Amino acid sequence: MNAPDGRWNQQAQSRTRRVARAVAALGHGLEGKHVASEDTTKLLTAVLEPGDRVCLEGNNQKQADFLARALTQLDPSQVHDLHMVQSVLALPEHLDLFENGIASKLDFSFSGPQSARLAKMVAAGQIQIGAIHTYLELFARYFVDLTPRVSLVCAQSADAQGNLYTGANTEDTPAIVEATAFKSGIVIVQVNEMVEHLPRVDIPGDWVDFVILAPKPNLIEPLFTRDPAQISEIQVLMAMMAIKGIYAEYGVQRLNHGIGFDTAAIELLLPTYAESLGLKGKICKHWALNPHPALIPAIEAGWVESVHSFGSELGMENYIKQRSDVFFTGADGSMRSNRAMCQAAGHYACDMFIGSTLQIDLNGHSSTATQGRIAGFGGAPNMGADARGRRHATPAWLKAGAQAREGRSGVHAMPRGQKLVVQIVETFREHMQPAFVEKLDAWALAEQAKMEIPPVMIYGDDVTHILTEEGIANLLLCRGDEEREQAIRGVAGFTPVGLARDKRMVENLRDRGVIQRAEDIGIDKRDATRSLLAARTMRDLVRASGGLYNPPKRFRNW
Amino acid sequence: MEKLQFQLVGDKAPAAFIPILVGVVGSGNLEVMIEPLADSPTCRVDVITSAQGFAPIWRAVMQDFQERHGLAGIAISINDMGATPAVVSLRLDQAAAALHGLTKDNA
Amino acid sequence: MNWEPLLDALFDAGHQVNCSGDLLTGTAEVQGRTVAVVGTTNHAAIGIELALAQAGAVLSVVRGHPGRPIVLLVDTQGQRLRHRDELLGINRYMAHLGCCIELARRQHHAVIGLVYDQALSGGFITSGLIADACYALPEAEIRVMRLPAMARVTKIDEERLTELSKSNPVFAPGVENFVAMGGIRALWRGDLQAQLRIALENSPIVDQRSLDGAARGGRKLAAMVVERVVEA
Amino acid sequence: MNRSFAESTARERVAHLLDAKSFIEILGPGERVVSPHLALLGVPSSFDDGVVIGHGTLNGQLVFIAAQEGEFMGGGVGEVHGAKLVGLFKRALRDKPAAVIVLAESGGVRLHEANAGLIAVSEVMRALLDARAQGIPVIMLIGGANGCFGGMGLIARCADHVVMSDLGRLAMSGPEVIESSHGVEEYDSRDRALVWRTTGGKHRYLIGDCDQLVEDDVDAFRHAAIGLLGQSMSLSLLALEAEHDLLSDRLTRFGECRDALDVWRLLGVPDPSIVADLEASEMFVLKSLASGESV
Repeated sequence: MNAPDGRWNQQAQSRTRRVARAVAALGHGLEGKHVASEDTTKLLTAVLEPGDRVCLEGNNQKQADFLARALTQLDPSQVHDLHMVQSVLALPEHLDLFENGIASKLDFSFSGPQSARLAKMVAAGQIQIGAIHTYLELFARYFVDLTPRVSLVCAQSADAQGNLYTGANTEDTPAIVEATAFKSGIVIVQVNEMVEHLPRVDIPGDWVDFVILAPKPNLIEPLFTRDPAQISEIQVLMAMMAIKGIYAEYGVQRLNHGIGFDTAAIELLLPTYAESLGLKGKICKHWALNPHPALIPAIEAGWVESVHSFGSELGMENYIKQRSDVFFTGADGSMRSNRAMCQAAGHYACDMFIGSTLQIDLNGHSSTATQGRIAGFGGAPNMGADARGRRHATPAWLKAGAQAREGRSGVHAMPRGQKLVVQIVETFREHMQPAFVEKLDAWALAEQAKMEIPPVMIYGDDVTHILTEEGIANLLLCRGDEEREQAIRGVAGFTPVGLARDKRMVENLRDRGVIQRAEDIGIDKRDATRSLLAARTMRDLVRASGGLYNPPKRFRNW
Repeated sequence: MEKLQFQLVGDKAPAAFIPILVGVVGSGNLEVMIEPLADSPTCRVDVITSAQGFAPIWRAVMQDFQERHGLAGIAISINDMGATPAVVSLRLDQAAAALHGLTKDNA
Repeated sequence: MNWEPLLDALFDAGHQVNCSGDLLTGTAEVQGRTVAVVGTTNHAAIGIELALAQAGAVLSVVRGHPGRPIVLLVDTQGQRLRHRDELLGINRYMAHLGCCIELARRQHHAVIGLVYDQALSGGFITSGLIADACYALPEAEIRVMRLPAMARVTKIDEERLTELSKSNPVFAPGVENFVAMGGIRALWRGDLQAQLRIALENSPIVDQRSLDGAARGGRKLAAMVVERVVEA
Repeated sequence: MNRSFAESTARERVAHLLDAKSFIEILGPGERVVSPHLALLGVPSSFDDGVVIGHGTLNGQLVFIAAQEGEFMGGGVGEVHGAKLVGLFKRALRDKPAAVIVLAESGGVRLHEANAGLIAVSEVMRALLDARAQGIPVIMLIGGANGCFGGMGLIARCADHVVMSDLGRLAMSGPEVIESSHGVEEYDSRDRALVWRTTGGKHRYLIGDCDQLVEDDVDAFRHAAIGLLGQSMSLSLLALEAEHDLLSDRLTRFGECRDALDVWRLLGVPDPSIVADLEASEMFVLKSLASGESV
């Protein structure tokens, strides 16, 4: 040792001690890196220390569910005050940890199904939240000041050396393991199978310390499957307006779509409506997108050149394998997704993001935060934000930038592009909840949960267009807050916000093309029927894929 | 459930016609029936809706419809199961189109 | 009421009815005339086997004893709620039972239904309700769904349902409601034997229930709508 | 693109199933013969109470037709709805059409008027059988998204002919009801593949509960119905004894089966696992392989 007092390698020494404790505790139960599943608690107790920063792989889709359950079984008198860092809180176990006194602090990105319980536990003082991040932000902090001491991850298969195959849903695993393994941390993985030869190596074995064969395959959610049968005529209309009024207008070639029926409708109109407008080859060639089943007809019709994905989608495995020109796949043929890389791609290399939201205020700030829930936003803020570090030019980016700068002087006179950030919403959601509000619920939630800033998903100054069934508001063309407000009111329909519009000013904005109605861009609303969809059912998607897409059973109504 | 009625002035009275029905009373949907209302200078609208407290929005939606179509001598009857204004407007336009014999075939 | 005392009260001249599992079959004497008895007991769940057995009993009466009246004794919790029954087509088995009873009627067998204990939803349709006329004991229970469950499914307050059920027989459980709507021709009180005799003698060939419902004020529209459709 | 039967409304189905512009509605929406009970419960009614009835021509022949609207109260049968169906069958006795065609889409009895609905279902059944007794064929077409369940499932199997699409379902109790009664192990209602292979058109076709399987296309249903016009099946003792034997035999052969795949295998289908993804037109071959119960 070069430093006799251990001053410069305490982490490495700690790591050595922890591994030694594990070896002692497991005895013959440890074969190489392989730990029997029934020894999981023993292993975790041996390697964890109170106050450790722990990353429990909880992703958007796949979950290290066996390790999550095992972690909740530990004795809180031995293991307590863990600081959990993980992108998604999806399982009840993720919160049980805090209830059981095993963990106390949390840094995360998204809590979807657990958002209501999380809010209650925060209010009761059971959880101390560090911050709610975007995905990219949280991954970045893994490499700065939130580096895990111990990571509990999941993979499809492992070999005897601990090499891992993460399968199509690689998701967060590389980012987590890299941060942990290269900062003297310990990586423990649950796998669905032990094999002699992996199809490919996604994580090298010498980054992995312990491998556990889980009794059941890890949980995985088909989050991105939208049944075309549920797409409404209104959504078809809005998709037509998006394609003709925005995609064609800017020549958008590289883009990301949020999850939802609105965007699924757009994907399903590409080979039909967009084709009839002669747009093939002119829009939508390159995507940062999960393998949405709704994109199959467009891919089959030759619209799509490339798709890089955050994660995979259940049932799409064979289809992806057979379309390796489009998707990123390994030599073995299966998809390699990577959430961190795709988030970066979506942020820097895409010209447009389009997605839905729950509330938009008069400045165009939008949020899906509602009172009584602490949900976070996952990746949407990375996708739905202008990449101010961007320097490469494309026609769509330049045109948006030029519109924003036209007639402006001083610092705004410098030629520069801008990302198109489109919010697509119906003016009323179900149960007549207005999508346009004077004040976002996010303010009340911030106060309730004592947050430093209101949880805004997409900031108004990043939003370039708001598209509703009433029309498209192009905020790039607005000059001044008042115009911006009236442009938003002018597409807010019969919501109180919309009814309070200044009619004369809205008509002025319409004359200037700041607001465009369907008829202004040559769309007859009566043409907006479901028959325009390239697939109207899940079955149609299977047919379009030539039988390669195999939807999960809950989507099979035939 | 709430019952609403509006009388909207218009000047375009259609020739005699048999009642027109579009839409169905399903969740988030509605049915709209248009019938002749002999010698009336107005468009009378009767709404039965499962939702409560949206009278001002219904009024605005109907006024907007009437601004576009200016109908007289007709009665519009609506049974609604919580349709959004977007869907209501769409059904009204579909019914009006059928009235004008302009129905597009929704293949 | 248990099926044994019931049979004693209905047929004091004697009966030869067997109970096998939940199925009742056999014969009895009414004023010197033999009638066939087919029914269920133990609040039977009508599964495919039971529906088929009832149908078989009805068919053998039609085949072997032309004109012999049939008394259907009803005590059922409804159709059996099992995946296997659905897989094998329970609706077809139950419909078959209904068709066999219809055949009997067409072949001039009087068919009388009697709800002596419980008649719930689907199980009742192709048994008692398809008879020429169906009767019930006052203590019997007929229902599609209890109000708390109905409140959950329809998302209407249970209190509201309870309140409305006092003046409207259309949805709440109860034999009286079914009488008011014409589904049950009458309740049998007192001398069951005499009432069975009268019922057999006056068994209607034509479905009179909507007329009964209108006359009794419990189902005011059905008969009128039928009439309007026919005459339109 | 075809005209999806499942996606069409009841009115659209009728309009496109019959010869163009031949449909004449009875008690149309303008007559406002609506449920008197729904308003009391605070629920909007529908001007046709969820069923369109009338007459028209099919391939030039007079037919009576009824179509249930599955979106309105799940196609549930209430007092007026049921009476319209009864009236149609009674009127058929007088006018002797070439068929009464029922486009069934219903969860069964409408709970909001449960007692009236239950009685009405049995009245419809009797009226239907009266029409059949007069030699008027009754044809059931089942292809709506809500399926044909409960009392309507019983009524459907009282008809002469049943035609289904593979999106259609025909059964008694809904999977949710069975699941809530006996647990998810008994019947997982969220497993749609399971639900469809238990109740869907393909299973009903292979096992013999529907005579024809068609694509989800109004025109396909139209052609199937045309082929069945004037074909009345007698309801004699002989016919019912044959039905009885068939159902007894089914119980013996398939009584131990736990899944439709087991049934199909026993029926002689070589690879049951691929059946779900076959098109309706490809099912005919399998059906002919399925020995035993062919109708």
